[in-house]
Amino acid sequence: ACGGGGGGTRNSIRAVGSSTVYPFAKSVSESFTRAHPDFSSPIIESTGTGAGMQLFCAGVGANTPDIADASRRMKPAEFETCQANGVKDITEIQVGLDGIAFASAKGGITMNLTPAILYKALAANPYGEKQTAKKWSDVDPSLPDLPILVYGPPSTSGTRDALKELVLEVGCEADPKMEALKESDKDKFTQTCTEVRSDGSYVDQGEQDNLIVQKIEGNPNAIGVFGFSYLEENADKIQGLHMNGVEPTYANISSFAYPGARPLYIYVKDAHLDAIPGLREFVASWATEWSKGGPLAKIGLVASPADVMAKSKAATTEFPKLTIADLKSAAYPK
Amino acid sequence: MRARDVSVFYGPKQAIDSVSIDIETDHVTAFIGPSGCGKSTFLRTLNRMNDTIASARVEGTIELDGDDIYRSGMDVVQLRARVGMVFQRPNPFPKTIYENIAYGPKIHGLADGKDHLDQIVEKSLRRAGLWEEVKDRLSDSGTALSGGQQQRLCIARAIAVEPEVILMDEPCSALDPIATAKIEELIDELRGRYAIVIVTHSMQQAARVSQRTAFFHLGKMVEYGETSDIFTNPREERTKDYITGRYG
Amino acid sequence: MRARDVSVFYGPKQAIDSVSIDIETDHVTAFIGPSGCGKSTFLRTLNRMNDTIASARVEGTIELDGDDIYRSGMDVVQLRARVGMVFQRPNPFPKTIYENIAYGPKIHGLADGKDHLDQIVEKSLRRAGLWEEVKDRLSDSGTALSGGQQQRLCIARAIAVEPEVILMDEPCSALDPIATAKIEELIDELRGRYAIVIVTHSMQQAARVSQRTAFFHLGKMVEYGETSDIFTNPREERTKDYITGRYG
Amino acid sequence: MMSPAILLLLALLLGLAGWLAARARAWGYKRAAPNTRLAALPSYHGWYVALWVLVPVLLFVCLWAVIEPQLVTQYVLGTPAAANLPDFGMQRQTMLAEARAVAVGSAQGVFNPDSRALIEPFEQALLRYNIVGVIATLLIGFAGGTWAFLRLKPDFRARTKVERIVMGILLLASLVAVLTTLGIFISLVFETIRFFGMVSPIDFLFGTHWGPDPMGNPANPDPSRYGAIPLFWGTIYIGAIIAMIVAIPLGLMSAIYLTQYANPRWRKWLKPMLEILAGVPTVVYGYFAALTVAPIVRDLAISVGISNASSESALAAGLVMGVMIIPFVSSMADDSIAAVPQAMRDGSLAMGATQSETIRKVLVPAALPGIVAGVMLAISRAIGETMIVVMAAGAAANLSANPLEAMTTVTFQIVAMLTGEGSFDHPATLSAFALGFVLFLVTLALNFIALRVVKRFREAYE
Amino acid sequence: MSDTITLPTRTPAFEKRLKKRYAAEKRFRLAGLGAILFSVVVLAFLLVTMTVNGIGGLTRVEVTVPIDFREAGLTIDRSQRNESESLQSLQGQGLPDVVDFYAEKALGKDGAAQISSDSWRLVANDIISNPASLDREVTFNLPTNKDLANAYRGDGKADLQPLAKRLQSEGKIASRLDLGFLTRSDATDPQLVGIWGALKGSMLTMLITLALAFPIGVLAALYLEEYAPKNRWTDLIEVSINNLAAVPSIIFGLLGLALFLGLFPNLRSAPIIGGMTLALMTMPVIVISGRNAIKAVPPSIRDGALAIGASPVQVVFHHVLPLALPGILTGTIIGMARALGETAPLLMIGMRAFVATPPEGFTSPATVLPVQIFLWSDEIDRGFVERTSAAIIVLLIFLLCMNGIAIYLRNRFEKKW
Ligand SMILES: Nc1ncnc2c1ncn2[C@@H]1O[C@H](COP(=O)(O)OP(=O)(O)OP(=O)(O)O)[C@@H](O)[C@H]1O
Ligand SMILES: Nc1ncnc2c1ncn2[C@@H]1O[C@H](COP(=O)(O)OP(=O)(O)OP(=O)(O)O)[C@@H](O)[C@H]1O
Ligand SMILES: [Mg+2]
Ligand SMILES: [Mg+2]
Ligand SMILES: O=P([O-])([O-])[O-]
Repeated sequence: ACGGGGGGTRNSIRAVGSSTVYPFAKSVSESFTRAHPDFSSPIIESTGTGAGMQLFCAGVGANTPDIADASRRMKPAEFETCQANGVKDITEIQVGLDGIAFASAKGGITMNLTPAILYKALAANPYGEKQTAKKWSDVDPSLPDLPILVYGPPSTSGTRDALKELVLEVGCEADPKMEALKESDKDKFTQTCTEVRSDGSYVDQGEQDNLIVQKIEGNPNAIGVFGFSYLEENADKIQGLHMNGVEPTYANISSFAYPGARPLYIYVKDAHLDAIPGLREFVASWATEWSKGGPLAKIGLVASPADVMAKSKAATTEFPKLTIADLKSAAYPK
Repeated sequence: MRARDVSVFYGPKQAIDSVSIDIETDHVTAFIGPSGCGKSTFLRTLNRMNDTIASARVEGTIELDGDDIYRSGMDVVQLRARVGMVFQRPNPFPKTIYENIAYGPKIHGLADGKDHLDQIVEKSLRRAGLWEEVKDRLSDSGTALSGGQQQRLCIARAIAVEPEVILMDEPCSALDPIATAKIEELIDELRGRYAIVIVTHSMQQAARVSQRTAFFHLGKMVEYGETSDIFTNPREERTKDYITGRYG
Repeated sequence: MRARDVSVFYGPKQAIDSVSIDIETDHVTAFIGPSGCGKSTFLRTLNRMNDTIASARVEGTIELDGDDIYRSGMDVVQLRARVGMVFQRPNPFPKTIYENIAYGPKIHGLADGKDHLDQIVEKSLRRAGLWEEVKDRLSDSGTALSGGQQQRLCIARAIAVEPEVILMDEPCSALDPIATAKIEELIDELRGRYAIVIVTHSMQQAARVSQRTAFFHLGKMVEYGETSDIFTNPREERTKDYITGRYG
Repeated sequence: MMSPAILLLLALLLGLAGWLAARARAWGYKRAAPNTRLAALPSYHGWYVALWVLVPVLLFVCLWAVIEPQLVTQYVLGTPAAANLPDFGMQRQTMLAEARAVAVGSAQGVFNPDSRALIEPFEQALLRYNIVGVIATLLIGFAGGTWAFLRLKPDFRARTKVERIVMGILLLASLVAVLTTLGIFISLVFETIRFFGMVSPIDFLFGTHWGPDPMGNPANPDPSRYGAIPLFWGTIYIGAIIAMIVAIPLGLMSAIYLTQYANPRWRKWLKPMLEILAGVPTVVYGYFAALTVAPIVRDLAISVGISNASSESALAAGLVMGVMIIPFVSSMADDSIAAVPQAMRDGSLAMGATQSETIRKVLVPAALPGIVAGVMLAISRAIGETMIVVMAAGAAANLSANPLEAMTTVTFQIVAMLTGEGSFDHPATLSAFALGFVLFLVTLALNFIALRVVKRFREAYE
Repeated sequence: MSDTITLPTRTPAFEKRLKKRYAAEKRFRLAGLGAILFSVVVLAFLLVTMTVNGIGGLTRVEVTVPIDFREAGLTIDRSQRNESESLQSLQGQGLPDVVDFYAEKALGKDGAAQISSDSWRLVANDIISNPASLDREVTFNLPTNKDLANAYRGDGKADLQPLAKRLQSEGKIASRLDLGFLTRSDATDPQLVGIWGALKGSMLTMLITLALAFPIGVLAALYLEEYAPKNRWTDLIEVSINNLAAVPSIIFGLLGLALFLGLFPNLRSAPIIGGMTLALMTMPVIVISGRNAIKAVPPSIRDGALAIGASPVQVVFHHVLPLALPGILTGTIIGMARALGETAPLLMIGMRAFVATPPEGFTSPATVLPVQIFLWSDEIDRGFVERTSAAIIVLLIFLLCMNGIAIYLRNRFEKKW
């Protein structure tokens, strides 16, 4: 009955966030533990990028995580929450690239997608109109005469965010009307461009990308949306769909030729660097793993371009502070 | 019914030791004896209710109309319809009074239609002397009756399938004196129509209702004869000791 | 013990209606009466075993050596050590025979050391007439004895704490005739040393073992007096009816 | 953190000493007046004193375990070595904790070299306060023991006193259940109220679209996305309909067969089998449902021409859940049938009814209240079941009667909204508590009614 | 009487009906048998599926690599007690390259690329535990990476199939029993995972649960059954216990999240919090079964003890509790078995994180067996499917043992007084 929990210290590193980054973080954690047996092994939880950011920005101290894994960049709003809660010094490290791949079962449906097609097929109200498309051929007569059925990530996930920003908004902006709307009513624009239909054609599959893979494997007419690493992992079962005529491959993603490519990040709470034993070493471990052909590449991470990688590597030892200005500059390098 | 050399075992334990007895149709036969002497056990062999006890085993023959009820191929269901039974504690089904009586005729398919069933129910209740008391509340639950009424309901239930023999195992031991008197009266009325066997722990009751009495002791039937003889002039020492309260 | 105007209620229901009785030290007192008349209930008020029944409530006074056992501050534990009790079904503890007897002396701290305890055990078993039968198997379980032996063990257990009164509730009703005879003998031997109260459903037993008999009916004590008087020459009509088997 | 353990040991020793001394004293009384009975056994005198030693000392040790570290830290912070500790609280504490760990011997070395200077002050402080703790323990124990010891007399009712303490402990133990219930209620109700401050209960309870957006602005949620009807429907459809269609007949018939027909030798084997079925963890059932049953269901559906069968279907989850519930229903039915007095069965058999007639017409109707109550308990268990639906039912909040479609349940959404840690200010997260609250109330009501029915039913036959 | 001749129970019509009734009887009986057989078949199917899959999970694909240490020139300082230092020293001396070299020699370049990146550690551990091997040639069975393992098992990436075929024909690759599965912890590579971490987490959690739930449950059961006066307070206690026994486990998770983690936020994922949460869940089960066991002790024994002047507390602790103990233990084991298999509430309190080392104590982050199963079931790699089944087998063996003990205890001590 008696005895306190109190304290205010923690021995093991805690990282939360993106399910896309999760397997990579696990892998780094594993090698970190091997290389530094004196430190406790890091605790990695997959919560989705959004929830991870919320936790990360809740404050400093033993009760909050040290690292947020993210499959998109931190949003200025999140940065501000962090600041408001006393998480002043944050270091952003890009650990590699991932593509949001569109895929179907081997031997299943194939088509050449474009952001505009996807927007028209998946938006709740394409260009502000009512969504009526039931089949791909309703969107564009050249497409197959098959029902639209897309399995994808839930609204909590960074993959979904990437889907919104890299694909849906791009497809949306193809219409000049929308371009205009963006200027006049930003909220309305965001809603029209990013809200996904909820009538069953887009199936929200939970935080488990594996399930999506299983789903489309079982249904040749279904399309799945998930991180490129999952496509790579399951190359024997599923095939990537071309977008703007480009196939989702390692090369095309690392060169940003494929429109769905996006960088993956970890955010480190600098205040914890000296408080959590091993945190510096753990961050440094990332740099030893993310190279092309390195251990992370084996499980599907696409290495960043050389210049970015060099910058990131420097960040793992110098811990530059993230500023709001950094975040407001282009969200995704294209 | 004729029983010849009947022995009953519960597992290794012998509860009845070669009892032979003739039960006469137009009489009431009483089984008396100290607790645990096997009265109930023997009674239950008469309609094979012992079959429900896994460990029970019966030897010897028991004949009903010359037909051995323990022969293989004997139909137990039919036997039990022919040899009815009333238990120590009244055990009406938790159904309506009507349903309690109609249960037997229904499962055996004895009634042709609803009217016939109504008739059977009424006739049985009348014979059990319960009709007047319950005719306005046939759809009340059987368990809502008083103890004595419940016991008469059970007798009526047994009568409803027109049995040839009615076995009663201490039917009054859970009842008050007034209810007991009613049941004793009823037994007297039913005598002649059915062969009746009654187990009782009260010698006075045996003396009051029966014409034949069998005295059991330690699994053996010690003495069997005219009730008046047994009580006034027992042949065996043990019977006498029991009747005068030496033990039991 | 003296009881004055004792009434017992189970919740709203009255089970005993102002009974007054003097229990004499050197006699065996028998309580008889039909089932449910309150014999056991009254017996249990005498050592406050009724306290274990939440709904039971006692009115009136019961004195032991002039001390009201229902006064507040009465130590029930001590009372029960002074007024022992033997139950209808033998209830030895599932421990060894030795432990069964030694339990009471142990919890009351009556024995100074192991040897003394051995003595107490032997003395109690001897008094209960059980010593010869069990002296070689004191470490067998008490439940391994036969029914009659178990009951004598329970009597020995009660004796071991040197009570002043021993209450017995139908101590023989679960026993066979031979065991019954043994217990009756034992009661006879213990008479004079302890005040003994025995409840029995057998009038013959009451006649055999007691000097005083109280007849209970429907919660009231109808008659109390010399046993021989009650059986040969009852004053009350109800007593007479009961004794001659009119009811019960 | 050696010291509490040492103090506890010390307390036990003191208690033992008190026990022995008091018992010896009581024996002394007895020897002095051999013919009087002591009011209580000597060992109760012993326990009385021992408790007077132990309880105060234990209270003190608890308290000391909390304040001693603070005193130690205070002391260390007061030393010059602490002067150059960093300002950031967490880092400070880490360093202090590291140094402390080394000082008490639970760690070999420190990670932060600056902490090293703190080790020695810690050792000094620990030594000092350990001594203080030991002395205080001794004093308190001695004081309590002496006070109790002085009260011993030949007619002192030590047993009554000791037993009162024992009863107090028993009562405390049984209050834990009430506290737990209260704890559940409190932990659910506050968050639920907060949630209803953001989304109105009407929208929540009667809305038909479920799709909270955890990334949306927490200050201004869209109430039309918080309609829980599809969840309630999915829960009922899977747990109370599909699962029960499997579990009730199979469970009931199993119970009937086991109690009425099976011979004892078979029963000895079959009953534990059912119990094992009940003992299989739900995560295993979930895995079984997702990996084995769901594909079979889907393939079967496709083979009969239903092309859009989902691989996560309400049917698969419900079937497996039904299997899981079978033993539960059967044991409840078993109890209820067993509670019907043998006399009923004998009465029916003596009328010449066959076994099955007896069962169908007498036993089951008589046991019906108990069986119904059992089914209600089974339903409450099914709708509270989590892992099977998490693994096999899917996330889609469909309001459909097609068992081959994916459906989601209340429990699934609670897990979905809260896995990992939730930030407690977003309605999407808070909705999990509201859902939990609804689930709690519903199962509570089901159980309450069921227990009442069972109780009535038992009483009827007692 | 005239109607004595036409007894309705002795007509041919009656006998005809009788035949039908017997047929119905038989059908009913078969339905009962069918129901119970269904359960047995499902159980058997479940166990067989798990076993068939799980057997594979107790093996891993390994390649045979002989290493001649005489040529490698490695040394090991035998006085060095510390394992991790020895490991680092070996790494510094280039052991990984040595392993790669010999792997290439044995398997070819393409084969060497597919051995597990952890291989050199296995070799190093072998050397540390047996330094004499540095003086001879030793043949190692090294795990492959998961791609080659999948290829060997016949699915996975098509491009590795020929390599697997080749190595197989050379007899250099095989699927071998992997007892290390029982001693390693969670990992990302199915070839390298183990369940010891989760198992230890489960044990620590169960210890806490037992230490809290058993005494509280037994004492509460004693109080309620033996002493509680009939009043509103005890009614309240009774109602709460009965209801708690049926509250969905996930609600206990919410309680743990809001209450325990609210009080001790930095004990997230720790066995102590999991144990406390599960204890609250298990306690009512123990109380209820304890009460039944106590109720089964015949009142005559209490009466007997009371009647010779035992106090109520003595009656309970001298007589009732010892007699009820087997029943209470049975209930406790069953409650503990349920807690051991419980997943949902632990998900709520963070015991689902990836933890690569076994927990050191009650307060270090951990996961438990059922949660580990849940996490692995989510992994896509085929290797994990088998590993999951293997973990399920381990869990089931524990549970079957516990249930078996409970059933045994019950049969052994089941007393009809
Ligand atoms: N089901 C049973 N299994 C084992 N033994 C039994 C069973 N039923 C009765 N006995 C034993 O068989 C013997 C005869 O029992 P039975 O019930 O026939 O006696 P009884 O004369 O009816 O006694 P009572 O007057 O108490 O009803 C007794 O010793 C009893 O213990
Ligand atoms: N615990 C109880 N609660 C309520 N009523 C009770 C209780 N015990 C006995 N009674 C009732 O009190 C009355 C007297 O019961 P008691 O047991 O004293 O009778 P008895 O003379 O001993 O009968 P028997 O010969 O059957 O033992 C009966 O009507 C009985 O139903
Ligand atoms: Mg009988
Ligand atoms: Mg009585
Ligand atoms: O888990 P996410 O990477 O999709 O945020």
